[in-house]
Amino acid sequence: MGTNTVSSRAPSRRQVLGGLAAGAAVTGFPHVAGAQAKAIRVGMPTILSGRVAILGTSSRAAAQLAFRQINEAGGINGRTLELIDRDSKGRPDEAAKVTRDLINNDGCEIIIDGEASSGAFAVHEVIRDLPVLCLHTCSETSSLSADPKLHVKTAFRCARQGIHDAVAGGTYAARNAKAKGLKRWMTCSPDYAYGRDNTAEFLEFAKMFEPSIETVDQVWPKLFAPDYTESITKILQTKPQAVYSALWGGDLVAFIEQSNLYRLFNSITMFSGGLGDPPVLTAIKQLPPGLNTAYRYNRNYPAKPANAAFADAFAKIAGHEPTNWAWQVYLGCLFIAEALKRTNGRTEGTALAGALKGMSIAAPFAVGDTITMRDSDHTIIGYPVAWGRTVPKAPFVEDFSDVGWGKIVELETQWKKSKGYA
Amino acid sequence: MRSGLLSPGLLRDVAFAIAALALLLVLPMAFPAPALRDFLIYFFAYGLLAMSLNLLVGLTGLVSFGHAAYFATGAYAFGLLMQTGRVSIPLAMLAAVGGTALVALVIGAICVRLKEIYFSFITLAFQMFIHSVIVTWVSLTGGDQGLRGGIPRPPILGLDLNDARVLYGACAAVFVLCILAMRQVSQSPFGYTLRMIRDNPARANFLGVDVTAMKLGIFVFAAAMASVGGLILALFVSGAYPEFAFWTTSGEAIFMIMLGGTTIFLGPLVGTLLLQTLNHFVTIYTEHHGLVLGTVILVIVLGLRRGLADVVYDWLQGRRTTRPNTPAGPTPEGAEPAPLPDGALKSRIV
Amino acid sequence: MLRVEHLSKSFGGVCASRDVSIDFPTGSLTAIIGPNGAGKTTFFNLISGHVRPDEGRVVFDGADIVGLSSLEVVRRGMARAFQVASLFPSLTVREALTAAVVSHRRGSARVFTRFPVAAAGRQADEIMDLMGLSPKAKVVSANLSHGDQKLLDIGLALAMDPKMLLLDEPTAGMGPEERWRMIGKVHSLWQVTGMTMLFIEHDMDIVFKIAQTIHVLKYGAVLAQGNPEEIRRNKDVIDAYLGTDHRLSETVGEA
Amino acid sequence: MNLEALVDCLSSASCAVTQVSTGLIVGMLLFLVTSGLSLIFGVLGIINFTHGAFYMMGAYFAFTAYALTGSFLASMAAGAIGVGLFGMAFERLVMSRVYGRDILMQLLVCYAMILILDDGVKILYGGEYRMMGMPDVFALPPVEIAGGFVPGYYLFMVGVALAAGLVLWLGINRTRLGKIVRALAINPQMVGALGINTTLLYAGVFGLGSLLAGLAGALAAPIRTLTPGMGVSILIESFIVTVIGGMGSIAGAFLAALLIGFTRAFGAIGFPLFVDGLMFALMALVLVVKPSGLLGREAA
Repeated sequence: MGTNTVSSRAPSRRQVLGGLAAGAAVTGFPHVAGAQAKAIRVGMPTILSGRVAILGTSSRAAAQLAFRQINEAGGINGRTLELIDRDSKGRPDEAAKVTRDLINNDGCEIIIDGEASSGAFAVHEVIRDLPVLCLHTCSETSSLSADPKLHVKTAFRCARQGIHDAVAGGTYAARNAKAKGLKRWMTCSPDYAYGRDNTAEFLEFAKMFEPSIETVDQVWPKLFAPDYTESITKILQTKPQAVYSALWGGDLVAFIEQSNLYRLFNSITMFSGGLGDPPVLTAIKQLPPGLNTAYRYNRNYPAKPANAAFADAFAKIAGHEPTNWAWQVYLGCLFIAEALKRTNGRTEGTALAGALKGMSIAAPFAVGDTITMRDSDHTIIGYPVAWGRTVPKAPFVEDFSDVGWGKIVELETQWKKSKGYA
Repeated sequence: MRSGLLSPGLLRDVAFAIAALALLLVLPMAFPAPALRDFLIYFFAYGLLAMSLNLLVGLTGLVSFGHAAYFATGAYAFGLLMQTGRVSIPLAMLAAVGGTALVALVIGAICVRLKEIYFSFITLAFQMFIHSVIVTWVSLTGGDQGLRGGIPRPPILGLDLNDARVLYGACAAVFVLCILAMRQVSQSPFGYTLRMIRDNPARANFLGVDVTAMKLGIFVFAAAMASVGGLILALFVSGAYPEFAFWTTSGEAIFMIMLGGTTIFLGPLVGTLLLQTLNHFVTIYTEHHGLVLGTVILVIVLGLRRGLADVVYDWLQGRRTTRPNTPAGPTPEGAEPAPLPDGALKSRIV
Repeated sequence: MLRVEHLSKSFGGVCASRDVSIDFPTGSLTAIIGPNGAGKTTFFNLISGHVRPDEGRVVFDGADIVGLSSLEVVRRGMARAFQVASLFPSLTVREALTAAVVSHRRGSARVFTRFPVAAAGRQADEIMDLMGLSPKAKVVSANLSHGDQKLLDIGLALAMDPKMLLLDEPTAGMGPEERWRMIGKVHSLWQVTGMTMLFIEHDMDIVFKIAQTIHVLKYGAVLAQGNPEEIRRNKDVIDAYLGTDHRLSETVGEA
Repeated sequence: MNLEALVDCLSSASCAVTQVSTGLIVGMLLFLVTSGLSLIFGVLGIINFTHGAFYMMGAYFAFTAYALTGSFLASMAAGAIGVGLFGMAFERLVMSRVYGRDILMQLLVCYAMILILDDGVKILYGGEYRMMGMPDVFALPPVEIAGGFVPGYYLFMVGVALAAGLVLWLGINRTRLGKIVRALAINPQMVGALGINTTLLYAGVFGLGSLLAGLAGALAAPIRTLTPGMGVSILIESFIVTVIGGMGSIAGAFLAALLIGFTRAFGAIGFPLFVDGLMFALMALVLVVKPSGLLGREAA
């Protein structure tokens, strides 16, 4: 039976049928039931349908991969990890509902939150009520971990954080602007909270490092807009030297392809926050060379055998290269396994949270030796924050240049002070 | 002469409501699984949304495509007021419901003048407008990320709402109270005036009914009731999200009332229960819930052609009328008059 | 009671009513007749505020009511029953009549009492007695026979406590026997209540039997008026009914 | 609000050309989708909420055909004809069963179909982003017109949409079949009494409307990202266009699509943040002032 645990659905069906038969006696005491069970149940609310289904499918595949590897290596004190995933359909109230359900009904003792922006905040509030260990693995919104008002003792973020990327992006942009004389900038980002925050922070740091940078105009296409023609022609009219875009996913694919029709990138230097995601890169049929992009994931960076092995193993399960979400979820699973080892298999939220605070693990994705779960604000540091340039063929992005974490943390601290977070 | 508040119909409904509330309160004690409480609180929230929508669709014949807008307004108004930290829960609830009613009054005044499908369109347009306001007004609403930071639950009269059981009890009480209020409205002279408008607005007008004002009245009341559903959900999930105001939420509410049936007063609750249960189990078993849910809808719409509660009711009616020597009346408790022939049905909904 | 002066209305160049002037004294029982498309229903629509005339005055109970909404006209005491019974299909006879009475008493917006309200219910019962609908009190309107539907339609108008009642072809679509029963009801209603009544009718036998005064419309204009005996002998009226120009006049459209 | 920029743009030939072409690009694809929606409503009195999903299917059909054959023509044919046939089957098997029923039933059937189709696409193609890729024929630098630039593919796309609209308009207004279809919209019993197979005609019209959505999807496939659920936004936009232009009016759809296209194109210059709100406001305004739309028939 233990080998089945990688497949998320089969066990959950069994569990539910069992639960139905036994009624309230079992479901009423999930923690007792869990402690006696062989497997440790980990719940994952995520988005498996609609336009961003790839977020959920790739997150799930990464967790399945990690759990299989952990279980094959003997599990946690002989107990296996079992993944139970649920589709929230991208609705935050549904995310809250399935999370509660995973904890209360399915006896999940740990939550890996695979929700984007609003869903992550909804799950966060559930964890405040039901304090099991929760790792947010997809939300990059800085305030989730940076704002002390939102702090939840057993919730952690195992994902890149917007402000880290902004520091790196600003540094990289400033360096390029100085070298190539890029003074006139424009932005083209999706019109929603993340798109606006991300763009504002990028510009803030870029201008801090290179004051000659001037924002000549900004266009804000709608999130999930199918067509970007009016934004592209607006950019053509304004004739900036460089464009920053926080577009991501399918929107970015459409934007690049439509820009190609106008040969936009012949005359304008592009800086993209989201292009580094492998599925975006592979979806684009004609990837122009020389576009600058933030690192999202790449099998060649950090250049470690473990990283390439992860990418291969993931591609075997999912059928495509890992996404940014995939490595974050995989890393989250490694953190969970290590925390469980340190608590000797105890799954109480506070015990696990205690173990996780300040934990450093050697991960395939660490730029140095380890990635650390920072004690003070429950978020990771030491992960790859870098910028590279596109090439038309795989691996699509090369020439990564990173920013030292010492500098990132220093500027992050300043930023926190300015926001009143620290 | 018995009249006014002491009419036997109301007394019966109040007794029924008290019994229902007692049942709702006892249920989680008998089956103490927290999942049951969670399930029921969602049922309360969406149940109020569906029931209030049916006041428009089933009772008045106004097919609104944008009812969830008020569900969201209630949730946001309540959440924002509570986050100020200066307001007690009952006061915030009243203010949220009142505020929503005011919004509905303004929007409704424009909408109810339009007939049939155009009414549906403009309610949809206003819903999309409210959704875009919520998403755009980031400084107030948190934009697409929703109302963050949790909604505090200060104690009311010594009751600690952070205790999940107390929270459940409070939600159940509010829910039953709202259902009772909707029942009273549907059984009042106003409710019968709305039935006249549903059946034949032109004739109602000739009989001295101010059709526009009556429609506006029920529009505002239904919006207020929907807002209670929204604030229950906001209180429970401790946040409010723009998805509450998205057209899919309205779509789901429509599905609930169609599933349960529009002619029986509690039909929408049956639909809510069915859809929630369906959703719950389909999500557990498969990620292809779209495929399953879509197929179920097709089977119901093409196979049964009516809501489930309607089917059961008609079946019971059929048995009743085929019994020999049955006098033609009185209509059973909690039920609307007998179903109409096909042609009449068409005119009452469209 | 009602006086119309120089009433005119045209729809897209087609004249549906041209310079009509008629006086309806209080307590009178008057019939409007005319071939198809003569503008009879339009005439009703004009005086009941449903359609606004292009020209002319409608003086009801001493006041010009042109420009008032149909609702205001009803509230002033002019009620109307329809050619095709216009009912509330899902309501029972008693519910429909009670709701109509409630509406007339400005009680439509009341939410704190239960329906049916006792006083309104009593008046509804009286109307049912008057119209002979009492045995059908609990029958859903949609399931009533054709004749009963017409009676209920008139009953709904009576719920308005009208000073004047307009009946648009009360016997339309009925068999000969049913017609006489129907018109008998109408006649006794007039006798019992003493209301001013005005009705449109096709069946000449019926018209000549009960109407005090008859007005004949053709192409929207008054062709003739007088008591049954005068109309019976009027040459123009005979021509109008036997003439071959029916088809042309159909373009004006009834209903 | 930046009216100065708007005036500047209008007085510069290159800017004006680029933005006018933008308006046409945005508007004409929208028109193609909307004309199908409007045609179906005009004749059958049905609001086909699955229209967006049909557009999505057109794109995926084109994507598959292009991957298999490498021929752009084949991909367009597959998108248009495939969806047209699917639409006919859908009309016969499902939609025809809810004719004359209340609109909520029709809405539910469509909603169910959207759920099924979206999930079906996800099962067949996965949740990843897909892009068909630009055919080599169009891999040319943009055409320069009076200093403004217009990509060749867009010229082609606008041309196809205009041609399709023209053929549709001529077909409805200048042919015998068109006359029958118009009669069908007004009095189906009469058409049936003349011995014409109305069942077939209904299926044909529904199929034609679906075909237009499929064609639009196929035209969009080389330039827009294919994902499950991609039909939603186009459905909402074409719905707005239909309401503004007038339910059932092809000419109205054309006018309103152009209006939306130009609002978007010049709005991006003059008042970028109001564009979306403006579309809803325009729709609400039209509904209040003239519910039947700019060129719609007044309700009887």
